Amino acid sequence: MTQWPLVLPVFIPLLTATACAFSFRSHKLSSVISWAGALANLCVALLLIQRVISQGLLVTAFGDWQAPFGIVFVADLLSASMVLITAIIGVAIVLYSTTDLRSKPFYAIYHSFIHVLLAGVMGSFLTGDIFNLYVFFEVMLITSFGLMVINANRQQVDGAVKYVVLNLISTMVFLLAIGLLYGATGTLNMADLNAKVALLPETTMMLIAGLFLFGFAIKASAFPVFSWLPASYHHLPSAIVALYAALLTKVGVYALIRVFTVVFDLVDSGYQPLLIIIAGLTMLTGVLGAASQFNIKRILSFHIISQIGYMLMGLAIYTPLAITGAIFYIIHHIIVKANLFLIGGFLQRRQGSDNLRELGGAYQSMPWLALLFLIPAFSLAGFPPLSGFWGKFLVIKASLQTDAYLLAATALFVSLMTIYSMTKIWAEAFWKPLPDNAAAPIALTRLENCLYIVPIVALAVITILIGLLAEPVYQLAETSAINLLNPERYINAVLGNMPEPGQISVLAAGESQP
Amino acid sequence: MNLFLLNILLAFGWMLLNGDYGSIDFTIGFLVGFFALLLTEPFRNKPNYGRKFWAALKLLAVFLYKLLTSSLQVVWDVITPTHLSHPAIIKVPLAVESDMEIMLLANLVSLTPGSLTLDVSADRRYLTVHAMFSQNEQSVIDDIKTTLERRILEVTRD
Amino acid sequence: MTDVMAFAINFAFAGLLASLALAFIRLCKGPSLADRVIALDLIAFISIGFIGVFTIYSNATAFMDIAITLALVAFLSTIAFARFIMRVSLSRADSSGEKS
Amino acid sequence: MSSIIFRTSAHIVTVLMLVFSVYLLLRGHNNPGGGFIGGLIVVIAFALLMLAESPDYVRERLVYSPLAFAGFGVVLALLAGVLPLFFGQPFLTGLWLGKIGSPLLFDVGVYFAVLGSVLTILLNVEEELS
Amino acid sequence: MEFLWCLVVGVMTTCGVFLMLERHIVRFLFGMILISSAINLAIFVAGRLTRGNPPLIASDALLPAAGYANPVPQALILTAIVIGFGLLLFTLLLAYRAIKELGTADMDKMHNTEAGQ
Amino acid sequence: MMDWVVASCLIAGVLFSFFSALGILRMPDAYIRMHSSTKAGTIGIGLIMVAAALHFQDISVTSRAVGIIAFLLMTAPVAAQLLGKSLLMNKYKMWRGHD
Amino acid sequence: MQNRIPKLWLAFCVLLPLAIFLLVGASYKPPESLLRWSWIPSLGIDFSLRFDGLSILFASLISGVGFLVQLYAVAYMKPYKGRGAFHLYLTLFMLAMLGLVLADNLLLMFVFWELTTLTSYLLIGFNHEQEGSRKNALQAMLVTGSGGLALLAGLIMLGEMAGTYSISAIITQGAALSQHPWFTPSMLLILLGAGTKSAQFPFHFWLPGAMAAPTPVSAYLHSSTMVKAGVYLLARLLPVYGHSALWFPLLCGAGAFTALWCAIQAYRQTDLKLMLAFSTNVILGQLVMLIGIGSSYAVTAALLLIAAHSFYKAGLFMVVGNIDKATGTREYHELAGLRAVLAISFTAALVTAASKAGLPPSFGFLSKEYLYKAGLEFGWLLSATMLLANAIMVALALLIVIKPFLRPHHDKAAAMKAVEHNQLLWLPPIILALLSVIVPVALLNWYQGLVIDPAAKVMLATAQVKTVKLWTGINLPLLLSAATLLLGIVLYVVYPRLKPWLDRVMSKLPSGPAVYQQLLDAVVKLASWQTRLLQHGQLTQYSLQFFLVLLAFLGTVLWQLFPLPPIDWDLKYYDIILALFLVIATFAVVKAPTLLTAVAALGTIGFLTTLVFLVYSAPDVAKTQLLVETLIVVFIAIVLRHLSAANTVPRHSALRRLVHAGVAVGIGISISLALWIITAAPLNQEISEFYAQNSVSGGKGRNIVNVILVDFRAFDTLGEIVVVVIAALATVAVLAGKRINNMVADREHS
Ligand code: NA
Ligand code: NA
Repeated sequence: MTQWPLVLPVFIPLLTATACAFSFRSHKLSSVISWAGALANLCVALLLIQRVISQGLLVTAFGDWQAPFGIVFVADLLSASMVLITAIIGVAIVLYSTTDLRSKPFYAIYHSFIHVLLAGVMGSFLTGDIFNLYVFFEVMLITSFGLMVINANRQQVDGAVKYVVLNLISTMVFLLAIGLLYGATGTLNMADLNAKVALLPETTMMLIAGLFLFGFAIKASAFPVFSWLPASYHHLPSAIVALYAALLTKVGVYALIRVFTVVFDLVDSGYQPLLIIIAGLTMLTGVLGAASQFNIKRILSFHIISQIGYMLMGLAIYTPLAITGAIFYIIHHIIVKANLFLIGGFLQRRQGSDNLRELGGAYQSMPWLALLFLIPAFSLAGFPPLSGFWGKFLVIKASLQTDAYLLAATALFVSLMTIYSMTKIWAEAFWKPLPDNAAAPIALTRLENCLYIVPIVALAVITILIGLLAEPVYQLAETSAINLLNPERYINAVLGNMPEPGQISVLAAGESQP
Repeated sequence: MNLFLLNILLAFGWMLLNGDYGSIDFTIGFLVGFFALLLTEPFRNKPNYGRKFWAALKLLAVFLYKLLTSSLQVVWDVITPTHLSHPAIIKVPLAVESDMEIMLLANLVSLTPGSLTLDVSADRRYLTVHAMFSQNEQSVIDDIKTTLERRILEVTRD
Repeated sequence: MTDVMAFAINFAFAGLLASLALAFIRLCKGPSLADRVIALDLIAFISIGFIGVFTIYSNATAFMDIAITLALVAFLSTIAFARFIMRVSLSRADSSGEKS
Repeated sequence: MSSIIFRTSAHIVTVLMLVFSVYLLLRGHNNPGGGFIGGLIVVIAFALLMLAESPDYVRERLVYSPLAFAGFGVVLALLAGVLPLFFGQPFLTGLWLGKIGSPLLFDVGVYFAVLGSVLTILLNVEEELS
Repeated sequence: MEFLWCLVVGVMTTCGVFLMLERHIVRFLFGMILISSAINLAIFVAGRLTRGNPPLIASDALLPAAGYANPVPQALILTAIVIGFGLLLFTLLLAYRAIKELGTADMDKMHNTEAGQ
Repeated sequence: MMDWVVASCLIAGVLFSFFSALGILRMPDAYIRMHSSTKAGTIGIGLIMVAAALHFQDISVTSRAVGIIAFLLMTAPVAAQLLGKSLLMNKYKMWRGHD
Repeated sequence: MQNRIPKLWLAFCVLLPLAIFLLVGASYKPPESLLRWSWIPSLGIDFSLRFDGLSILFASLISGVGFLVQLYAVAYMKPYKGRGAFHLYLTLFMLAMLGLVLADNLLLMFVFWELTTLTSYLLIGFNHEQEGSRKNALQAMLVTGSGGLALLAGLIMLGEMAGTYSISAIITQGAALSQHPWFTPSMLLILLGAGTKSAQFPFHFWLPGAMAAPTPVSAYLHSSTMVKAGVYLLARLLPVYGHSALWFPLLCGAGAFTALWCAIQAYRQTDLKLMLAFSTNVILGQLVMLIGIGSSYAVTAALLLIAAHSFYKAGLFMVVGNIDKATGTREYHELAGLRAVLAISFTAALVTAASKAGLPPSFGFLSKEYLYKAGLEFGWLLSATMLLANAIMVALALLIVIKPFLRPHHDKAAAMKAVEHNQLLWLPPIILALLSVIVPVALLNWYQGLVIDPAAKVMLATAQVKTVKLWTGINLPLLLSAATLLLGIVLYVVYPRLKPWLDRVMSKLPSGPAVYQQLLDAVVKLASWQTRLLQHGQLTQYSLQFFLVLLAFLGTVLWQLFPLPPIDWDLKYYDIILALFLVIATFAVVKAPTLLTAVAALGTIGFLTTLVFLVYSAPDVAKTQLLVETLIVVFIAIVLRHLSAANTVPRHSALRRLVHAGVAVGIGISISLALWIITAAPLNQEISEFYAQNSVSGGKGRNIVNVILVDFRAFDTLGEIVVVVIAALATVAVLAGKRINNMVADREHS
């Protein structure tokens, strides 16, 4: 029965989404279905990670066609923990959406899309097949398009055009890369690719790896291909932008990490120096972008880019410690960034604006929200002992260990500028008195307040827990990192009782069988 | 009744397409055709069809002959260096009435020499036809009415 | 395959491709959209013919289905274009949305 | 577009296409065809009907919303996937009862999902744009 | 024969990229259609070309005829075509909505969102 | 023997197709080009399909060939009619011959 | 609102520091003891606390003064809004500070270090409705925060060098570390951290800025706690970095200069609180200098000065707070005759000012004696500097006592009200004043045994600690003290004439806050510039950017592809013609004069690709491609029908189009070459073989492609139909959106 927990993270959201869509006439019914689905998914994710921890890598071959012939889902520690985080975000967003999107005409479709998006994200985390990864990327992509245009106003349509146009470029390059990779190796299974890619001529391998790097860099919103993100995120409904901010770019980073450890070796691919530069510039341009903004969502959007830089930095350094840091950072960032957007959205709902010039007085009117804001904000800024510090600490330590001093200095400067941004929001939205020309805050019902605050509190608690109980999270990230850098276990688990990698390669090099 | 026949025909067509001839295939074909007809409900104002096979065959023969000759005529015009045609747009009064008849006539007019249906008037009284060799408009009209329309009426009317 | 068949098939390929070329020229020349649509329609016809010839040539009868499919869809696209031209005439906007 | 000629022939052609689509769907496992191709042919058939008549006419003929067809298709495909799990086999494993098997069920799901989705788009485009 | 199609893919990609860089959003879409076709063709070519021997198994055989075409890229392309189709339809109608809503088909004039940054 | 029949059908069909293509290129206006494409095109493809049916002499191929011909006979004039109608509505200027 | 604070909460906040004070005192067993809990063992981070002379000195100051400050704040903050939170922040700050000084793990210490930054930010900006408060809080945050980040790097390097983050273990390695290449860099980084926190020049300015905080905060943060964190760190790491040749010059230079510079600044101030703030900088400079000297005397002097300063400065801040409360101003020239209403505060002021001025027998006197002793070991320059700085302290002490209290009240002076009826306002300063005298007079031996001896041992393994005595006979330091006093009196007297001149001179020099602001503005300006550059909103330019990057990725590899594989010319003529047509049709799309023409050309491409797939044995693909392309054409035709001619779009400039063409051609060539090279090598057909063999037996189907789609790789297909269904829903949404928006707008209008 190992199949169930591996399949359900995709199956449940898809089923939930269908049910939500069919129940569009009743907001109440679709809410209940959506909640149930999200919670069920959380349970499955917990079960999955428990299984992975107790039994090691889980593999299921769909249709009972073993790898590399069929599509496999593989849950290693990394995948399982990403699935868990995604499920947590799912619950938080679904709860938050219940009130944030309640008045929208397409309420049920929102929920439906949210679940499909979750399915896409979890599928991307679990799949062991590169073409299947593409399919899940597309599921995510089209769903994100959809969420972007539901009830869209002028600005959203405008942002959506940019988002769509630029993301399509990524998608196409990704597909082309897969096609070329298949043409060069004859296989699509990532574990199987490991050995076969190693046999390729260096230039071929570099070409294909470059295409993957480019495609995923857009997804991850790395410098200089991040323009789609700040152009489109800030006009979205808060629940949706929180969902995007938490998950979409991180899937790009995850894909980079997975592909450039299991399929290509980053060092062998020759792209390590480039990735280091990309990481540094991503951090820097993102944080500077944030420093020039005055809207909460815009500031936070640019910070996504900046933090992606940290994760890329971890990958680029390519030591176990660095990748541990990257993974730690991803886990931390998903929770924290979602929470910041949720809080920003709550402010926007109450004040009718997220422009810092029109906000103020929230410290007086909502002291508990102020306190709740401090946690993710200073976690993002890397204040210990909150979760963000450990990620930052790990990548900086790793960069110092590898004598990448400039990179470390950049990371530290970026951290300082993050402090600046977070204190800017804090000072303007919370500390500053409400400007005279600002509208009076909207009074929300108790239930609405509750639905807004519960996810925020939950995510804040998780942030604190990750910070204080950093040891188990670190262990998890470290084990994942070590397994990524030594993918033999993964490969053996996926390919099962296949012949030794060496034998496959002989086949690959020789004539095809009659 | 005609629908039922059409349904049976569809079932046979199904078998033909499948290249399998058994009762199961016939049933499937019949059911598929039944639902297809149910969905589209063609010939809503169906006239009383007679089974004028002979008339239909004659129509077919005339049609194929005309098609071939018309094609050759066009080809000849195409390959000779000068343009031989004297085109004109002509209104042909209609004796046929039902949708099916009008369609049949219009299509046949299009597929036969020197004429191409362009439109049916809203009151269904005449066809607008583009004729390629219309030195004499009335002869074109007569040709259509005597060879095609008459034979169609033979097929469709009792 | 007999010589006569080989010749016929080669002749067919060549003839169809030449037809395609002619239709192409009309497609590019226009001048009106209707002319281009006529060309497109004919290109679909020629493609059906090509498929027929290729089926004979390759002996893979499975290809015949493609010809049917092509016949079905070519009809639809021609009609869509015709409708476009009609709509344009109705709205009396000259070559609406066409300038690039 | 209210041409008698077109409307009349569209009805006939649509029927033929619907039959052809089911034929392509059912034999797709052994010959070129399958759910996706079949589904698209249904769409083309109804597109013709829509052009000849109106979107409302097509909606009336379909009885259920095309989106419901799409949802039904997805549910069928998911069902085909999850069925083997109850027999202790992995997701999407083929279960066969003679000539009928879960992969065929899956293909039927694809058929409905595709026809439902693309028809939805088609009808909406025609309705919203006019 | 792959070489010839490599060239065609290159030409289609070139034209596609060129169109995707134009200001008219519909022409961008044309570029996208071109590139999609080019990429499908590229995958097809990458799986190697076989003339006139489709991967079908005769009703009296258990294996396809020798020298059958590689079915894997075909299946991949089918999936890619369908996905691309969905994306394209969406993009097309988004473009329509954008033109109607923003009053222009010029992608460079669509910058409501980034105004005031 | 059958080869000869098939070959002549093929060649005739291809010739019709070719002239139809030549027609749409050479003919002076869109109406006449439609004559060319509708008639010559249909018969050209029809002949090629007949050739295919005769060549394989297989029920599934024959049925398909017949289906294609029938379908073309049914749709080609309709398409031409709609195009013609659209031209009429556009007040398309007809070529009136040399006189 | 402000009076509704639960008494229990206030009591808790006041008593917690007291309890900690007692607990720390009770648990201290000289010379040192260690408590250790595991926290993040994988990273070498323990929750380990170290009790030795140095940490106990700081811990008892933090908790002791903390207790008094909390007590004082209960009274002082009464009229403030949100004072419950104030006490919370203060308590959290205290706990962070305690953690900082007690931690025996570098990273644990850093955790607390950053927490003090965070909590002090909240405290400094407590009067957050005033813009100045927010600004100064941010300034303190950014300055100490940047130092903190440098410190983090330094600590990581130190930990890496030593192989452990345990402070005890690192200290024992001592000199061995000095051989490591990171030794000096890590020291510099750590110095940067300590220097910003302890407000050394040129980072000194945040401290006076932090005076925006309510007075209890100043009394706490800027006397005994936060600003001394840097000093504590330096003292702690003296055994490690004392070996560096740079240690002495850097610290002495920075410390002495800070002391002198800030003394002059303090001398110029008219706001009593600012005066105290700058004089805090002076003491911090002196402490840094002493640690830089690092001799036995210096260490002793530092340990004395830390405590002495804490007592008198906290007391003086409280006195100034009371003055503020009584008159509403802290400008000394507006103050006079305050003795009448602030009698007890005056007493406290008198004693603490004496300590500040270094009058015997105060604690200040004692520490100054040892300061001179330490300085004299290293020549006259340091001593002269200190003498000048101390003389200014004397002048300031005189000023603080004389101007507000001893001048008779006059008309121009601010009105006064009695505030001392609240005992909590005067009790804490008087206790601090008493301590300033009692410790040197009565508890010196106790202090020596408990603090100086063990702490000096920790800081300096070779320390020869002499018994500290108040009276050591007439010697050079005593004479210097006397000279200091004299000079101070002179400075006080010439003050009215000297100040305008000083103001003139100083105003020409760059000021810290101004430089900080310029720097910040420059960064924000750079940020805006960069963002305008990168995020300009021109979509086609973004696309161009993306494609350029793609070209760069491909192009760099491309040069390495040569020599190219041989071309396999296995072509039929229809291959070539099909390819040619495809190419022509492609160009036709690009060159098409109208959109509809382009669509027609696209339709042709659809037919032609169908033929290609047909020719190369892919009937399923051919069919699907055909259907899809046709539907696309139909959809585009439908959509274009509804777009009006108004949507004509100008093209890019010719040059820009040329660039586009270049990029496009580059990408096209790259992809052609890549594909060619890949297809020139043989393909591993293992997987298709498997599919062929299992299609009938396992998949029960004879169309292998379809069996792949519904069985072998059915999961892809599942995802694919999800995409299509979602695309349909999304399309419905995007189309209906406008109508719904209009409906909503109409409803709002009516
Ligand atoms: Na002629
Ligand atoms: Na005719």
